[in-house]
Amino acid sequence: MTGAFLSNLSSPPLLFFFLGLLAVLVRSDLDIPGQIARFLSLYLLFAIGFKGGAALAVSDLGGDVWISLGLAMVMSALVPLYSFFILRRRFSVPDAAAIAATYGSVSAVTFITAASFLDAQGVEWSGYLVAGMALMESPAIIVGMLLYNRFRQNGNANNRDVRWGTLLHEACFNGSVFLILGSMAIGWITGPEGKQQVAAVIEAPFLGVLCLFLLDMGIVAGRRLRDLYAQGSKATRLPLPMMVVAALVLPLVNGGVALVVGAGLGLPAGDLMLLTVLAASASYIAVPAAMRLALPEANPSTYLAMSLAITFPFNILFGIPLYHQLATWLA
Amino acid sequence: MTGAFLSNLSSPPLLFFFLGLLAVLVRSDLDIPGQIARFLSLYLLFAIGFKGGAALAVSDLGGDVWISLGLAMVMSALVPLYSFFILRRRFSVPDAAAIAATYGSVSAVTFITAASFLDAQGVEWSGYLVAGMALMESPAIIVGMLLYNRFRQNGNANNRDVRWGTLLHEACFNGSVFLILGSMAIGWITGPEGKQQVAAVIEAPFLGVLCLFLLDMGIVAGRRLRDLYAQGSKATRLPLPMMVVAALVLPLVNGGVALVVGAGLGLPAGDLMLLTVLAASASYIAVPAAMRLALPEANPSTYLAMSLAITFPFNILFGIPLYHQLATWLA
Amino acid sequence: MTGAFLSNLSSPPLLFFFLGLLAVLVRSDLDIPGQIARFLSLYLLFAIGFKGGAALAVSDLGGDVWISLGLAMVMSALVPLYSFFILRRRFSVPDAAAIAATYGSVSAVTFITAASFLDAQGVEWSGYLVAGMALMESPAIIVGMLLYNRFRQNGNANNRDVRWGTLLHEACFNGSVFLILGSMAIGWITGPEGKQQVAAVIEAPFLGVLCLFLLDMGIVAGRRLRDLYAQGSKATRLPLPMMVVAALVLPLVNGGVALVVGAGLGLPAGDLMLLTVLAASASYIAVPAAMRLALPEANPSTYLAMSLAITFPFNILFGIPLYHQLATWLA
Amino acid sequence: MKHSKRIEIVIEQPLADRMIATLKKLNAPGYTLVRNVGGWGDRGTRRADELAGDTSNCLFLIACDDPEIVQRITAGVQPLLTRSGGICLVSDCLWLQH
Amino acid sequence: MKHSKRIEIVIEQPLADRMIATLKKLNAPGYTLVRNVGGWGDRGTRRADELAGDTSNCLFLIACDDPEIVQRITAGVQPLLTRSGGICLVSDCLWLQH
Amino acid sequence: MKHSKRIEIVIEQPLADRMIATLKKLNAPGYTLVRNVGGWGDRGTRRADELAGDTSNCLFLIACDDPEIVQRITAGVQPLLTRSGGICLVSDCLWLQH
Ligand SMILES: Nc1ncnc2c1ncn2[C@@H]1O[C@H](COP(=O)(O)O)[C@@H](O)[C@H]1O
Ligand SMILES: Nc1ncnc2c1ncn2[C@@H]1O[C@H](COP(=O)(O)O)[C@@H](O)[C@H]1O
Ligand SMILES: Nc1ncnc2c1ncn2[C@@H]1O[C@H](COP(=O)(O)O)[C@@H](O)[C@H]1O
Ligand code: NA
Ligand code: NA
Ligand code: NA
Repeated sequence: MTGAFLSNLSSPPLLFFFLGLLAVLVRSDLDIPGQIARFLSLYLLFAIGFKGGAALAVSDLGGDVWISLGLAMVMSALVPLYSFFILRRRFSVPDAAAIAATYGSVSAVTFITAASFLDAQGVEWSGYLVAGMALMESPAIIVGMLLYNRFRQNGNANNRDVRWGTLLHEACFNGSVFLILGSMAIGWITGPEGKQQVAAVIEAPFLGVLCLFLLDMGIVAGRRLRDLYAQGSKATRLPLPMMVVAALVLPLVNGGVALVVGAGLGLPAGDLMLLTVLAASASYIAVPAAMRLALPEANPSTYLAMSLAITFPFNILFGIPLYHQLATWLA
Repeated sequence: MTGAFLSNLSSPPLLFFFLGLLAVLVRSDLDIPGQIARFLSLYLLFAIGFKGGAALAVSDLGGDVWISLGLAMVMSALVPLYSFFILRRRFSVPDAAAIAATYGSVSAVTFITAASFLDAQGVEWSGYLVAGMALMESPAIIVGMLLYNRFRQNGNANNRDVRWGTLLHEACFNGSVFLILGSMAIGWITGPEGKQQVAAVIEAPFLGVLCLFLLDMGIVAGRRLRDLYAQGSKATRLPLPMMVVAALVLPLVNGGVALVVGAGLGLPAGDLMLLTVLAASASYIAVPAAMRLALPEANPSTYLAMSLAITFPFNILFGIPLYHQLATWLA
Repeated sequence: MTGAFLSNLSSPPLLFFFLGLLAVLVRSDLDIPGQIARFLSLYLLFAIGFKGGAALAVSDLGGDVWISLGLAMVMSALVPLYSFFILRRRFSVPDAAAIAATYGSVSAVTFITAASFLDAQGVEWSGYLVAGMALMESPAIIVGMLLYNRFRQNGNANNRDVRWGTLLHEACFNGSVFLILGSMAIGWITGPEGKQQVAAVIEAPFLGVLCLFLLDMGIVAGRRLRDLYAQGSKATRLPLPMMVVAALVLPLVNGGVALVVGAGLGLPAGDLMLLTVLAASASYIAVPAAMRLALPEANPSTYLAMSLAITFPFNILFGIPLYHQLATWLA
Repeated sequence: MKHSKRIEIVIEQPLADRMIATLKKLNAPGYTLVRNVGGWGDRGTRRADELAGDTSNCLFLIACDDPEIVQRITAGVQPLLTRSGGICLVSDCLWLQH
Repeated sequence: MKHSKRIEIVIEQPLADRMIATLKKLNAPGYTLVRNVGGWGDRGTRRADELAGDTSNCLFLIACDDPEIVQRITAGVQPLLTRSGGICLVSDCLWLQH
Repeated sequence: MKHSKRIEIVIEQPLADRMIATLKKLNAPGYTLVRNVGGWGDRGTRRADELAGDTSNCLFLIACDDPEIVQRITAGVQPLLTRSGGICLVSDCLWLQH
């Protein structure tokens, strides 16, 4: 157990994540320019999507592929449902709905870090899971809004009807989902020769770019932790202890559900681990952007701080080796 | 014919151009940050220039090289001349002059996409054509301004004399021309060992970067098409149908002229095709920037929309395989 | 002698530095976007740091390593001391202190250009020197401030006590120092396998990125030279001739001291040359940023213009081959 | 020079498109948009240019010489500000006619 | 605090250098320049930060306490605005003397 | 709409954090920060977005309806401006209450 744990922690990407956290701790002015960070994340989605598509082109899309993809989408809708009812007891309705949607959705970079962990360990995983990742982004947003609409007090000041049009559009066509699915389609159409042409950009530099991206993530997560610590925002009192507990418990609960169901379906170890990681991960780009538009009543200092400053570091530092170990036992 | 056509359309760069257009169609918020897109285009010019220069260093600069370069510059001056007199019947004098300059000049990315199409087909092409591309940018701007100066009604409100100094400077020393010619010179000086040192940056990643760049071009062209469709600009009524016709006819006419003259000079198939592409392509960075300074009376919603939203997509989707087929027959 | 001299001048990175200077001379609007330039410099520090750390992991840290590192830090403190007393005769106390700190510190890119010059010449150099580079940034800033504090006229309008806290923090934890030392630590921890994983990003593209970075440096240095020439700043009259003399003499004096002391310690040719380059180089990112905070009385049009527009070009064009030749003779 | 008003609006970057649609619907004469702007207010710090999906503001500057349109814009913008925070300032200015 | 004027000018990014030269010639005390700014007006939408060669504006802010220079600047800027579009606003302010 | 003041401050980018701390200490209601801004003044040209460690300014916009806080902010900011240059302008505005 500790073997996998240590080898994860000492992999270059994870160490650069620590370096980012340390930079904020010592108040260094090290900073990756914003447009570069956004482009590095687009590059990672472009590369993982293209590779997933090319892998799909050569693998026979057997029955269990569709089962797993279906399972992934069901998870993305199911997780917000039970999470909302747990969260509602301690958080306001808007916050509970936003957190539920955030944890029902996924973090592409957590998936990518887990995938490169498996590659380093020489464990096989199937390309279609990249499609699973893309498909899990949207259902959670829709279920979250349904719950908010259903349970919000009518006395809300601005009794505003939910704009379902913009919400559905934002959920299905936000930049990240569109780029992953688009790159997968192109990787699938051009197949191995296509991949060969662009290999020098999507294969070799992948891990190095991941290091630089996680350095930035460490800085951004560190800043959020510092804000959380100083309970930054002037007016609203944040239920800090409750947020920390929820941000650590939810990934384990959601991951556990996926682990049990996935093992029941007889998924191989690598695929089972990645499915668990998807269930256990929480979105910090796509869902918060959707919430800004559709659910402004929810305070990002709760759901974004939880997913970015607590759940993301927990998942890549401790979650990945833990889920890997459990998946190997259960598969 | 359809073979070349299909293989062009299904090459990764072209598919990512489609993905960009699709992103705008479905109103996805996928967006490549501006500074990144500008740097990707600088990278492409840096790489194609350096490779062109290194190729020149090893090839004997025979007579026909200077003939072709001379032909290229003549084309760049000739095209605006006859285009202006065709366009003048349907467009205002400033617009006609600006469109003539735009179509006399070239689009580096169209050339680059055509060159990588030839590489994929295993067709040889000579390095000096990169110099031809750079040399074709400026003459068109100067001829365009001469025509404007000659034919503008004196009754123009601000009877302003043309600032020939700034115009000449802008035409010859704008960023793109300077970088292509500079990189070529350095590639030529350092020759093969120089190229070897920087090969890992200018060779392998080229096609992958082209994919990401064309994804952005698809988004930018898509937005222009949407603006054109909504005839966005409040005041001016755009002669939309006339613009579409001109934007499709001009490339074919200009390409045809180059094809005939080039074939007459006995250029090999690859070189003939690239010369045709240069004549058929229209500038959307260098010339519009020059027009903003020297000819503000012209409305960019005409010439820029034509070259970016209609001619560029037409050239890389249908033009490239068409000119390749014709060049192979005629060479 | 001229052999090394010419081969340095005709290496791609140096030629692109010239191209940048030329772009400003001909007033071309060629410009590398700001965030890209900042990222390229972070990439260079990340790559040289990681490689230095990985090299340390496999080399036995013998006695002479600590001696050289100690010598480097002593130089960084010693240089400002004697430089301040020379400069004080011709510059104001704040300016003299800021210039002394700038020339006691180092320029990472000058070191990187010198290291790739040695690689091209096939000359060995030890990885720990990268640590030396990082350690030389801070002492100079502290000594500079001590001198300012000691010698400033009390009659200064705003008799402000030096904020030692912010100064020390800025000197030790500024972005560049933090990234070099952080990447070195990670390269050291993950050792050769770590380096192997990220090799495609830190090894092959290094020289190509250096070319693009020096193109930008040429543009930035060219603009400074043009400002200097026009003695841009409205109010303050700059002691221009004195600045030029100091910017050329200081590197030679500081380089000479390091050469003699290093040779005395019996350093091998490659290491001796790099130590000389460090002593002879002047900072243009880290120290100016620290001076903005701690010593605003000093006018950046003096120390920043000297290090960026005069000393940096002097060192990479003439200094590198000169110090190499001297180091080979003395080692 | 014409006596006019200058309206400054700061809202979250994700709402920029909706604000533009509103301004056009209320036929504002035009707008100038500074994107990716930082800030701090009741809803905490907004560090522009950061990865996470919520951290940038944008600043609109609108010159308008028709007091009636100014009034309609401030009224039209209010619900957006109430929902997602931000500020709207109106000040006097002279507008150079060219 | 000194009674002064604040001049705001929005023009196309490619004309920034020419505007700077004009301001210096009319000895403006200084300027602050926000580059790469979006906008919409008679000449259509200007999406800042796009590849094509025409799509950005820039915003100048000039503080000036000498009414005579203010007058000269607005007059000097007018031809540029007439040619390439944009806006110029002048408003009152107090300038902190330090 | 409430009668308020709008404060504009231009200082060097490296001093942004110190300015933010000052504003919070003097309990300003909030601020909007435009980073990486160019300019020219007594201390020469500041080309935003350049590599060398000194060349960017930043622009603060602060809306404040309490004249007493406005006075404290301008006084609190003065030493920073005297040391490192820059400008501070105060003008009247109406602040839309939402
Ligand atoms: N008093 C103020 N002055 C200037 N900008 C403000 C002020 N209050 C809020 N803002 C801006 O409006 C954004 C949202 O404000 P709030 O809704 O109060 O969090 C902040 O991030 C600031 O950019
Ligand atoms: N009423 C206005 N308010 C604010 N900015 C404007 C206004 N009208 C025009 N602009 C700006 O000036 C630029 C050019 O305007 P125009 O010449 O009308 O196309 C636009 O892109 C806007 O950035
Ligand atoms: N009169 C002015 N109007 C607008 N901005 C100014 C003015 N004077 C100075 N500035 C800004 O303040 C910065 C520093 O000014 P200075 O301390 O005079 O060099 C300049 O880079 C400009 O951005
Ligand atoms: Na999840
Ligand atoms: Na052409
Ligand atoms: Na030094």
